[in-house]
Amino acid sequence: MQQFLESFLPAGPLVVFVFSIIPLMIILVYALFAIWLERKVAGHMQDRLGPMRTGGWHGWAQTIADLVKMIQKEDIVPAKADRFLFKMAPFIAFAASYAAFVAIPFSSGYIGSMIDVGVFYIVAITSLLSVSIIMAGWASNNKWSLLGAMRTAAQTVSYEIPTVVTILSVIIVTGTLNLMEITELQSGNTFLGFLPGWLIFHSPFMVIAFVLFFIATLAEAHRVPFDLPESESELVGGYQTEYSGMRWGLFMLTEYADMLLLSLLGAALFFGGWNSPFGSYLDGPLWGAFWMLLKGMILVFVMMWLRWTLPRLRVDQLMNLCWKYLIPLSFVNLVLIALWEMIF
Amino acid sequence: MTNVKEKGPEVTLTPPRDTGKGLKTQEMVINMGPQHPSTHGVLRMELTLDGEIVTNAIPHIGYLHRCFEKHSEAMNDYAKVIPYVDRMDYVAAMNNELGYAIAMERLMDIRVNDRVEYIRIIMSELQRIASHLLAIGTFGLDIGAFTPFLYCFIEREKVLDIFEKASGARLLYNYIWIGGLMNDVPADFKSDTAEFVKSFRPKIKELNDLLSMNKIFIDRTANIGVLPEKVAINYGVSGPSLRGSGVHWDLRRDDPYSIYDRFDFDVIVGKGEMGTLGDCWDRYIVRVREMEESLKIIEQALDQMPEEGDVHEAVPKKIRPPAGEIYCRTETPRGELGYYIISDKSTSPFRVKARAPSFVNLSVLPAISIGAMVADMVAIIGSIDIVLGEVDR
Amino acid sequence: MDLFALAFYAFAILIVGCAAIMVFSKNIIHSAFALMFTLGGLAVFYALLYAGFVAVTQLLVYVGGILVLILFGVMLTTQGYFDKVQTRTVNLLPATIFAAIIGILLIFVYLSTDWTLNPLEDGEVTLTGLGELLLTDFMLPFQVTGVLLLLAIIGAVLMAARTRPPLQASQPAPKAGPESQKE
Amino acid sequence: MKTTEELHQILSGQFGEEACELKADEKVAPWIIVKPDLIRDIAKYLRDEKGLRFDSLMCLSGVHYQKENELGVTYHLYSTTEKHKLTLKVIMPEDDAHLPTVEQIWKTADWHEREAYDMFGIRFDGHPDPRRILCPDDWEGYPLRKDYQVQEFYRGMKVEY
Repeated sequence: MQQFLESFLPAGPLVVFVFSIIPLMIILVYALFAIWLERKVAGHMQDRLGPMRTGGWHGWAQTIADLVKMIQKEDIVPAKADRFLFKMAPFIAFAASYAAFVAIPFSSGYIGSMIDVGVFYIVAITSLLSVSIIMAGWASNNKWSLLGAMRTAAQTVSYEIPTVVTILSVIIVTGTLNLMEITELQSGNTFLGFLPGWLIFHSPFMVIAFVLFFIATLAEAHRVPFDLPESESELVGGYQTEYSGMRWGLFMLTEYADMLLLSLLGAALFFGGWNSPFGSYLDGPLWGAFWMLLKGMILVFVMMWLRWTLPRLRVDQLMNLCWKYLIPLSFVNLVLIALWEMIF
Repeated sequence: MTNVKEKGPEVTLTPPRDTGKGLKTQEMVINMGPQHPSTHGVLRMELTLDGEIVTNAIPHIGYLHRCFEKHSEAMNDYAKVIPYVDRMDYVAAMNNELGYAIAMERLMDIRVNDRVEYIRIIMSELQRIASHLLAIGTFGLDIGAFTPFLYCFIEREKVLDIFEKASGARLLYNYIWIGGLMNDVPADFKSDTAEFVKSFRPKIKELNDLLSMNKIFIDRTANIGVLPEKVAINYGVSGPSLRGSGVHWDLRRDDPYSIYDRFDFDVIVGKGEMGTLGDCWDRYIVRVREMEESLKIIEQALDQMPEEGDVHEAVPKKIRPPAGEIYCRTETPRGELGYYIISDKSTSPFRVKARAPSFVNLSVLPAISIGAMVADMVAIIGSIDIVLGEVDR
Repeated sequence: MDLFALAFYAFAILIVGCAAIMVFSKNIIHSAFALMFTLGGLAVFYALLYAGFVAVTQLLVYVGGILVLILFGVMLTTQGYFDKVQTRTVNLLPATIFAAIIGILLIFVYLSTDWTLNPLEDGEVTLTGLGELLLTDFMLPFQVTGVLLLLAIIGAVLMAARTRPPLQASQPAPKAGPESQKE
Repeated sequence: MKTTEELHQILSGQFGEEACELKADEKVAPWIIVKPDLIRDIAKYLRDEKGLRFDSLMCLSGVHYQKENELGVTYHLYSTTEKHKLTLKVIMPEDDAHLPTVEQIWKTADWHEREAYDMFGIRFDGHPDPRRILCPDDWEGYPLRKDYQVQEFYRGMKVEY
């Protein structure tokens, strides 16, 4: 793809620029789609229709209309807020989320950067998100926001551990941190004769690892049942309480981008990334992008499904779940996977 | 009380608390409400927090106060009080009307015919279901489960449709009059109600599967906000909140009014199945199971209801009760609704006092919420099921 | 000027600027957030030097871990949650002397270093070598560090764990809070 | 089960004839009028005495008898174990309306007494938190008194719309 771009663009910064905004385009289009999808999913799960009018067919333009409304809204900053930090926080949040996409292999022909520590990088850069949320919560000068920020910090720091440990189990099997290489390793045509060579089919412990990973990423993305930082019924909106208009919109965008990021990460780690589920059939860079995004969207859908089904945990239960169950389990699972690797 | 001056969140600093081990902590005072999604209206809780743990909770009420009692005295007609009564517990207006009508009928010694009685019972039991559905749905919402809320509302809509056909209104009906009803039920009332009863039973099971037996939901509500039996009685707590503490007490059975003695139903009490007796889950499940009992009553009433009867038969032309006073209590979905009415032989009441169940139930909140977390506060308020229209009257 | 140089100078300005804000800001929270940018910028420098692993570690440990800790510390220990958290200059004389010594040292190092630039080697995977070294030659220090950190965690938990004074449910109705007394 | 007449006999035996007065001639239900100073002792006795056990205060209402220039408090009691009801009344002069609180006996009285204070200006001695409950703390007057006049301005806002 780089060659393709370079064939009609002068090499140098412009190519880099075009290259680097591809994920942004994907995120923005996806966010519009995902917010609409979330409403439709919620609607149909709740025995109603969701948006139906804006734009005609199933209210497809509802998010766009909301976006236009949000841009027009007054940008309110609380009188006693720390104006500078308050205004900056949403941008840092989005920047952190966006920067992480650089290591995601969208297809066999496109990855933002072939850094050899890809997975590790994603984990590190998303930790910026918690800093930005603390910033938002503190700068809002609102006690509910501050409580939300505290919760976020505790939650993100804790749930990073099981995430990293489950990712480690993938790394033990593949022996690399580069997501592109991890994905390529899963392109072996079949496993057991009929299953694709995805890592989730590698051993039973990989299934457990995926489940643990998924739970931990739910918490990292602040989705129900772990959406304590926002928890609109307790903390009003947590760190988002004082935000309105496009700044709030950026937080929303970050949340959805985060969902996609972690889903794509899950897809790349466990479900073969851009590999076709039918061996070499329907394979290739463009089909790869399709498969990758499809797998990501399926995981995003599961997250939505959970959101509209489950209640929310309490903050101490959240910590219990992490420290008493997820972390020990993921370590044990890691050891078992290592043993499996040694034996087979 | 409220600070009208425009300024940021008030900073209330309490002196650092010495925990005895050298670490000093400071408590934070936070206002939960009057604008807060989980206070079910305009309740303001002044919470003192140690981290996320509530060390003190003071409810401040009155944001919705419109002094219905003063209005009643100024109405110059006992019948004109009924719309005001509707607006107390606005999600269970039928029960409020029923209580007031019965109190006035006892004061004036009016007897109504059987058809009126049966329609009243069916209406108030349907209203109880609608009200419990709202309570359950919003309780789920407080815990973070959004979908059960809408499931409950779908069912509630069906009840409101029945009410709309009969009275023309969906929320505040002015349907039960002193000595009768506003008008007779429409011809398809019986079939509509029977159909609702039939379709609703499976929905309760669905609700139980989705919410009541959900592991996270149980974790969030069991052992939270435990209200012991003795405390509950001493505070005068009533209704499902009292029965959740294991007290076999239901005015429909223990102090029967109207024709409740003709029906066969169980009084549901909490058993402490998921945790301590009298916790939030017990209060919640009492409501769920009570809906089934209400269905039983409705079914029996539909069977026994006489086809003939003039609903205006006993409605007095001019309401002028003899001098005297009465305290009459009925069981609304929230508990014991008492009317203390003093008549001085004129056409307007000398004094109408409503002993609102939510008002009394809410007063127990500080006693059971200390030591809980902020998220538990939401659960406790939700499980007490208050309607601020009734708390503030 | 190629892209690398551009990035280098942009981030150099960011780092120095944020470091200055960190030192001179009166608001300690601003200082903490400025520190975040300084640390993050350093991570970019590492990345520009093809030290990907170090860069990411810098981000994860300093920005994601230590900075959050600092923020927590500052926010939770100051008097009141929303008072402007001010810093003031104390110990002027010792600080000046100390800074002067460090400054002289740095200038000395700068002047005495033989500044020969090695060309960057692109694309070399450092990770495998790093891992192997940690598990062979540096096994003992690596493990000792781990044990030390574990001890530190346990110690911190012990210090932080405190028994709360028992809060009893169903105690008599609480008195009016400070806010209502004020009215 | 005890009727009001029987209860009156018990009470007058315990506290003396002059402490309580039976009113049985009015319509619907009879009641007992008790002396304001004694209400707390009587309430405690009614709650704790074997065979009485009025463990539940159903309702506590203030009443303004304008013609007599008197303020009253009505207690509706109920016993969940003995299943009997009792109505107690306390009558006080309008200009000096205060009586002991029963908050420590029935917690129900806590908010109800605050409400009676808020609406009628009846003071309950010994109440732990004697604030207004429904009206703002700096509201003027007692709304449910028959001669109540709404204040014109409240904190610069016009009250009458």
